[in-house]
Amino acid sequence: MIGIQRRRIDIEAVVASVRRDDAGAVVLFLGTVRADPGIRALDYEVYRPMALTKMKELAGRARTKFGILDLSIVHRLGRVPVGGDSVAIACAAAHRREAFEAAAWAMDEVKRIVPIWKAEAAQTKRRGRR
Amino acid sequence: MIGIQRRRIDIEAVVASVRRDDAGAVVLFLGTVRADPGIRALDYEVYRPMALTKMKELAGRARTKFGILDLSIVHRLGRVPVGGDSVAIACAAAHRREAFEAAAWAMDEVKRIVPIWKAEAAQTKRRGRR
Amino acid sequence: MRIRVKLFATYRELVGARDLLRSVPDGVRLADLLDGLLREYPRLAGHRDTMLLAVNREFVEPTERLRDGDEVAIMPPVSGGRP
Amino acid sequence: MRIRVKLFATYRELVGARDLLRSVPDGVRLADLLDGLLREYPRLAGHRDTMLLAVNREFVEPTERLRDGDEVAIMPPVSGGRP
Repeated sequence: MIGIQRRRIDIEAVVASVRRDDAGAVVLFLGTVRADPGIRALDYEVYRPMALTKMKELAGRARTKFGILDLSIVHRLGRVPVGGDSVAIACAAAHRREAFEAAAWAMDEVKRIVPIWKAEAAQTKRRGRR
Repeated sequence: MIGIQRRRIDIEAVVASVRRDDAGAVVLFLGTVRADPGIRALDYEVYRPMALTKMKELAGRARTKFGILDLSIVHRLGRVPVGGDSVAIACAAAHRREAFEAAAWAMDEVKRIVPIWKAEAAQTKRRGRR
Repeated sequence: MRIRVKLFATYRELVGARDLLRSVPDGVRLADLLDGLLREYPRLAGHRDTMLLAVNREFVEPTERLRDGDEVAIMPPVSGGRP
Repeated sequence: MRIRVKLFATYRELVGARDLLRSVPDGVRLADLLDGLLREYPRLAGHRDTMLLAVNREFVEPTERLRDGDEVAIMPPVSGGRP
């Protein structure tokens, strides 16, 4: 599963997309919007066709490089509030070591080669925190 | 959240148990029952009071050792079919590196010091695979 | 002293019991209790070097001194499988 | 040749446009197109060493030769943040 979407990420669905009977380990990584000072939300901008191509490529490279069974990447587009998931990466492997390594590597690659940018969302008048 | 339970692990609940607004990363590890030859399910046996103590201790040590924000561990007891999750570890941290490291370390520790044993479930007469 | 011994997984099967109650002299060490059990259950003997030992839910060395009412656990290595 | 140029994130804000259409002579390299754009939009010039460049959705070096109809993307480093 490779996706870029405005709607909330369904983590059960992302995990389900990599589950296989020959897997002994599944690792899910969630990148979440952190409540840094003054931050209430982040806005994500995407060069969609290139981002999708790069995500597919890196999922394929992860399979070869780490011998994992499957890897999914779903990224949010648009506004994500503090506490929300901006990206989910799920990986299934026969054993846990390669599942952890592939998920961590894939997230580094997303940050390196997938054309997605974040910006602080414009402040609203509301003072309350979510 | 530290738990040992017969019922299916609710992965949304395990992830929710570690979510915090100051987290930028959540890592979920699932140990799943792999379809090795002849295996249809595993039976997990637990020395429950000691296992709960060790799980709490190691979650506390993970917080100190990796500077993470929170760590949850939930393990199944009894029969878990192929494809089912026998253990879930969720970890929240400000940054992803320590979330991955703490989750991987915690699973190694579970395998090393938490008194839980697995055995192949007795075969039934059915020949079909789940 | 009365000591409760708990056995788990394959050891429970080898011994044919989940719990044992044993009387031992005051000040005995875990190793002494264990020696007695291995004589009583010779099928356990081959596991002596790999077994995990706990007293009152804490891992201990065989040199640990026992006290009346202690709960001793004799356990195979935990679930394992390669990482 | 007609080249479509896409700008993203802070570069889009610096230039004030998301897409540009430019005519360039046959056989021109990406670096030549870029030189022209940096003269046209001097606020982009300070970013030259860190910008990511793609042609038709593949990362390329500035020495890449352009062809009619190419889609050039000029992009700030991606989202970053420490691991």
